[in-house]
Amino acid sequence: MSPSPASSPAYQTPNYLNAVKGVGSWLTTLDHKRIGVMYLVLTVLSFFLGGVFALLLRIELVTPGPTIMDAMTYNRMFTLHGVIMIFLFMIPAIPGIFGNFFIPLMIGAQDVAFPRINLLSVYLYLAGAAIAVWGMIQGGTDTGWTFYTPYSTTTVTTVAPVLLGAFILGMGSIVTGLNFIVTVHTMRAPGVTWMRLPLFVWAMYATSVIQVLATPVLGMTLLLVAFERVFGFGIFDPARGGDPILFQHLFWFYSHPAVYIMILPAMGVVSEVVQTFSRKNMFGYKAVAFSSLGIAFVGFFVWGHHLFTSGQSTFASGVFGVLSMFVGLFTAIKVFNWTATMYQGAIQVSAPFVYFMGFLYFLVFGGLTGIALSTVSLDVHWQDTYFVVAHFHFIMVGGTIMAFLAGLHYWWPKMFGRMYSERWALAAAVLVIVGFNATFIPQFLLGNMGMPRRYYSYPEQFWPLNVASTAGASLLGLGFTIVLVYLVVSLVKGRVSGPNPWNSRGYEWNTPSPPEAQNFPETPVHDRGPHEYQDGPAAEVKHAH
Amino acid sequence: MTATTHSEGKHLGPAQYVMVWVALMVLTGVTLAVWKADLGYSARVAVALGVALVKAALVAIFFMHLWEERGVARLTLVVAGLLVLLLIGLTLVDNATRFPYANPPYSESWKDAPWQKDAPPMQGEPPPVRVTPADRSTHPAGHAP
Amino acid sequence: MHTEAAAAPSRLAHHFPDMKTQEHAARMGMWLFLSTEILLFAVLFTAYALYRFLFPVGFEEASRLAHVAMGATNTVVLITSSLTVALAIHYARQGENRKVVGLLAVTILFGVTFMVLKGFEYHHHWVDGQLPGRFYSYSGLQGPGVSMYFALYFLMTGLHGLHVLIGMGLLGWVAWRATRNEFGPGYSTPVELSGLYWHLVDLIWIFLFPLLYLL
Amino acid sequence: MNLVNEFLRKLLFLPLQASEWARQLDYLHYYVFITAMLGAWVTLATAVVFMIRFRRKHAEQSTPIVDPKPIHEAVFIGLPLVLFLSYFAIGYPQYVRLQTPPKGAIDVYVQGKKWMWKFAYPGGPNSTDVLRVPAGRPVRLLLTSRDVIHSFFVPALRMKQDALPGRYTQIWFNADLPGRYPIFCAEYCGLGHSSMLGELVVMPPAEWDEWMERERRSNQPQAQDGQPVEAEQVDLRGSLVDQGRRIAAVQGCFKCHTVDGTQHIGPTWLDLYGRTVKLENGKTLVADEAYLTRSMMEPNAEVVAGYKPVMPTYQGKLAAPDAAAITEFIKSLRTDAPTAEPQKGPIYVPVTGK
Repeated sequence: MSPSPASSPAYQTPNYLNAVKGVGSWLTTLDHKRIGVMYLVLTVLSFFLGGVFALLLRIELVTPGPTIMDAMTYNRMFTLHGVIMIFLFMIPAIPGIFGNFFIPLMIGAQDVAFPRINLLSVYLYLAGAAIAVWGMIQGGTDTGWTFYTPYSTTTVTTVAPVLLGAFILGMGSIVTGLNFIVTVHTMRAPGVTWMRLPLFVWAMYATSVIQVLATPVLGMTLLLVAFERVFGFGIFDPARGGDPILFQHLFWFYSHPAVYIMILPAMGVVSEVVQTFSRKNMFGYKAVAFSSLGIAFVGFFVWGHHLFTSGQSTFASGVFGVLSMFVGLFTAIKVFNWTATMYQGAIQVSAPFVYFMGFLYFLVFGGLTGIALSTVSLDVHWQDTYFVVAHFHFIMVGGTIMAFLAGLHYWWPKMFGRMYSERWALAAAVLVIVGFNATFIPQFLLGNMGMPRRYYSYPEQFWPLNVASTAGASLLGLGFTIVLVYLVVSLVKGRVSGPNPWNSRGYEWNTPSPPEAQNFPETPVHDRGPHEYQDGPAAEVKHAH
Repeated sequence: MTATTHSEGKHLGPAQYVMVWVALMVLTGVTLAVWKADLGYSARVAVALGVALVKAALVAIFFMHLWEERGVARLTLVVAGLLVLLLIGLTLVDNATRFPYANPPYSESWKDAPWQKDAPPMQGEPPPVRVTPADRSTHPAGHAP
Repeated sequence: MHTEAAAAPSRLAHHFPDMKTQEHAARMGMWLFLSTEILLFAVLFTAYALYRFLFPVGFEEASRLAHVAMGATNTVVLITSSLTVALAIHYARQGENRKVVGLLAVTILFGVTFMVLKGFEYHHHWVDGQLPGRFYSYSGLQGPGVSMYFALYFLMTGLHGLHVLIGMGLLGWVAWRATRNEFGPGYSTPVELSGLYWHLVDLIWIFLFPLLYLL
Repeated sequence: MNLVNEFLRKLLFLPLQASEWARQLDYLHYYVFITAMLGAWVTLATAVVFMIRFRRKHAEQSTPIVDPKPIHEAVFIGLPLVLFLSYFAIGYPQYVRLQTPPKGAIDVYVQGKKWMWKFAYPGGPNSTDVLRVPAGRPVRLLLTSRDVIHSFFVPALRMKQDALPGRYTQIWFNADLPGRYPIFCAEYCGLGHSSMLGELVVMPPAEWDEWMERERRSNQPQAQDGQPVEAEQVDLRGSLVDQGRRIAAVQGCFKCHTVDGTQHIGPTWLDLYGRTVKLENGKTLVADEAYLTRSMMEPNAEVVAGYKPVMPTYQGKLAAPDAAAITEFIKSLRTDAPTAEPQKGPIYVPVTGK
């Protein structure tokens, strides 16, 4: 983030970006907004690194046989693509950036509850990322991001650093979640009751609960795998009476809720976006708020639907299968309520709203394919095929990244005081959405045909659809690059946005853009919920004292 | 302003702490006595785990001041406990109801494998040796209950 | 910048409205952290439950090799140390820092006792070859599930022992602060938080002891 | 029905349905597909209509508060719940059927191994990568793995089951459409994951009976890559060559080295002794006893060109006589050597179904 010339009007007013100068002030900052910006830089870097791997993988798959790399490189690359995208982008991105930046602004607090621990989470992220990247340089892991034993305990590649990196990243994730829960509980300004909490905060709260309660299980499980590799204790070793399926239970006990760590914040972001750009209060606020908690809760009961073909018992599969249907239910509630929010609204179709529509589309299809996948017998055909790959990319890329981009465009003027080029933004949004469909719809069909995932080469009947998928991926890559370019350009050349360019009544917009180092000179007092647009101009916020 | 956020009048004093400690000691003694008496496997498990739960509750409620704490702390502990039970419970349900030979070889569910001796040999797997506590009596650490 | 020094006069960080909220937040954070610790151990408890279920005979026989006398002594030691910590918190709230230092010193001593006894146990198992996984070489007991018991025994007690060491470090730091008369009616959060941590360590041992030694 | 089935099958790019179960599963697939598509497009069309209908007229436009009545939320919850549970209600019994083999099914042992499938039939016959089954008769597969988790996947049967090392999982099918169908490994298992391909040959029953009879008569099970068999384990003082094979198997050499000339992680042992090998550093040398022994103790000192230095050292793990025995075993592996007695593979005993 290069600071703008001092002459620029956006930065003439004092704000958090220019309050203290110098690299050192950033590295030791306790300001939640600066920490959010640091997360922005780090996670976006990771995203593009993971994206480059994804493109290389797709290029490799253009022809049925070897194309640009050998099988070992391919295996390492899809592992790194998974590890980077999940642990370095999906899980930390929205909580780290928007959660840090906006939760205190939304609830009227001066900072998160534990600012030093918040800074610690950035350094844990850096340390985890550094160790994982060091592992890559050492040769890289070829286990896939799922680290299934006994493959992960017997492979000759360097697994331990990646395990350790993921463990440390998990600690960072726990710390972030813990901070948010305490912040939401203890630091709400007068008038910000639980039933007036912005829906983004509700979603982040539910996410944090999962982060705090599920992540330790992953951490310990990964440590056990590392132990297994180094010492051979035999916890998961079939030759010593260990049960490899136990690893899968433990792994998915975290990693299924982790999917909700990735998508719940996205749902929170679009809840804000749809309200602002429809100028409407949320239809069914309570339903949307509580369904976040519902997802967090039920999300813990369904991990076994990843194990339908693993040798898990028929009975257990039934239990997990029926419970899985309820998770889909909560998502459906949200989708219907977002749609109904648009009813009688005053909709402004600008870039964030286009991303919202894209999100809705991808979430509906990603979610429904998820329900189809957890239909026990259908999963027998689809498990470990490209259908699964396409499904979770629909949710993760189509859902989370659409929402991430929606939030980024929506809050960009708040974070940096600048407007991006709306024309470029709309063009990029359309390109991303089209490219995304072109990439992953063929993969659904490949899954139906029976192409297993993590395939380096494949029989010829899968060829045409793979070519289509790769073509789509290149569009997608182009789209993301355009977004990066015009956003960076807007930092220097963008029009000054003013405090509230969207006329939003979200609580966070009651500050200058960009906000000052101290969020609120006086503690704000709210006497109405966020996003109430039923009367004239934006509601005045009273101040205490 | 008083010491803490706790509502007044609920603070425990040293006397109460010592009483809790005595209770914990007695319960430890009960566990050990039941173990010595060797009332059979299920009784031993039930008593040991039941007493452990009571002891844990005593420590949490009194030593950890859950008694005086606001609801969130209690909720946190209860939710964490429930998740532990969930993880253990559903994992065990799976293993208990699986196709028996999908469990580790020579585990409990392989007991009656009719074809065990004829099954194809599997690499690196130990033969099913009976537990042979032969030289335990001579062993310094030996102390069967 | 809200550093420790800046907040020193009132100990109130700039972003909290009052001490009451700040302490409540600190304790809530600690409780959440404790719940993550519980789930960290949950993995090992799950593995234990599963393998005990699969290898009941192996586990029962192997647990007879555990040193019950030392385990029971350690239980008594930890429970008593919990009492001393609880009393230390009590006196910290009263501002009696000398008593706090004394009680915490006794607690740390108990911690040392625990670790030394644990060391003796480890040593015995080591000498006898009662070790995890592929290191298991004890001829007196062979069979399915036995080496798994020792894998879990060492992992669970090892992780617990690590927590005891961390807890001793925390209590030492708090005791050092108590020697500087830092605690009193207005401020005793560090004692309470590290006390909570120590109690959790005790809580986990309360389950480990019967599971590993008596069942 | 048939036409509709064919149309939807091709629309969804599904492969042929080679069993009744696959057909049933596809019907559920169509049901899920159609209902989900309908629901999704109705929702999304509503969203698009709202987006067009309720465009913003001016920046400060105010909007009414619209809150849901309980009936709205009830519908939002009820409709998808009923739909989703209907998926489960149809799908779960299907799954239970797949997991419950009928009595009298033909048992086939399936062994996954990096990176091939081995099949063993009752009475001794076995094969690699090609599974022959009779059409119209139930077949139960008992799957296991030699190394890591593999997953036995036949798209034409819509059927998949993981093969776990050291234990057995089961699945059954009744293929009724003679033909040849690909078998994939669906669980990632390393370098050769995507080339771990097999073929399911569904034969007319009479043909299969004939084939089976022929196989049984010439019941000479093929070598299982030098894996020790029970007969060998009894004879502890066999020849040095036999000892070598046994030790090599115990030490896991065959995870990387083959004895039949096929390419694997390490060089094949067939005809290795006396061969002139080219090293990674460009030098060449003759693989003699000294080189073979050195390769076991310091494997990464002289790596043959084209292979990765991935072999662990056996220094300290292999006693000198053991290393010598392995060397003798390698020396015995010559294509021009007179064939010794046929090796015996494991004998599989039929398993009665539920």
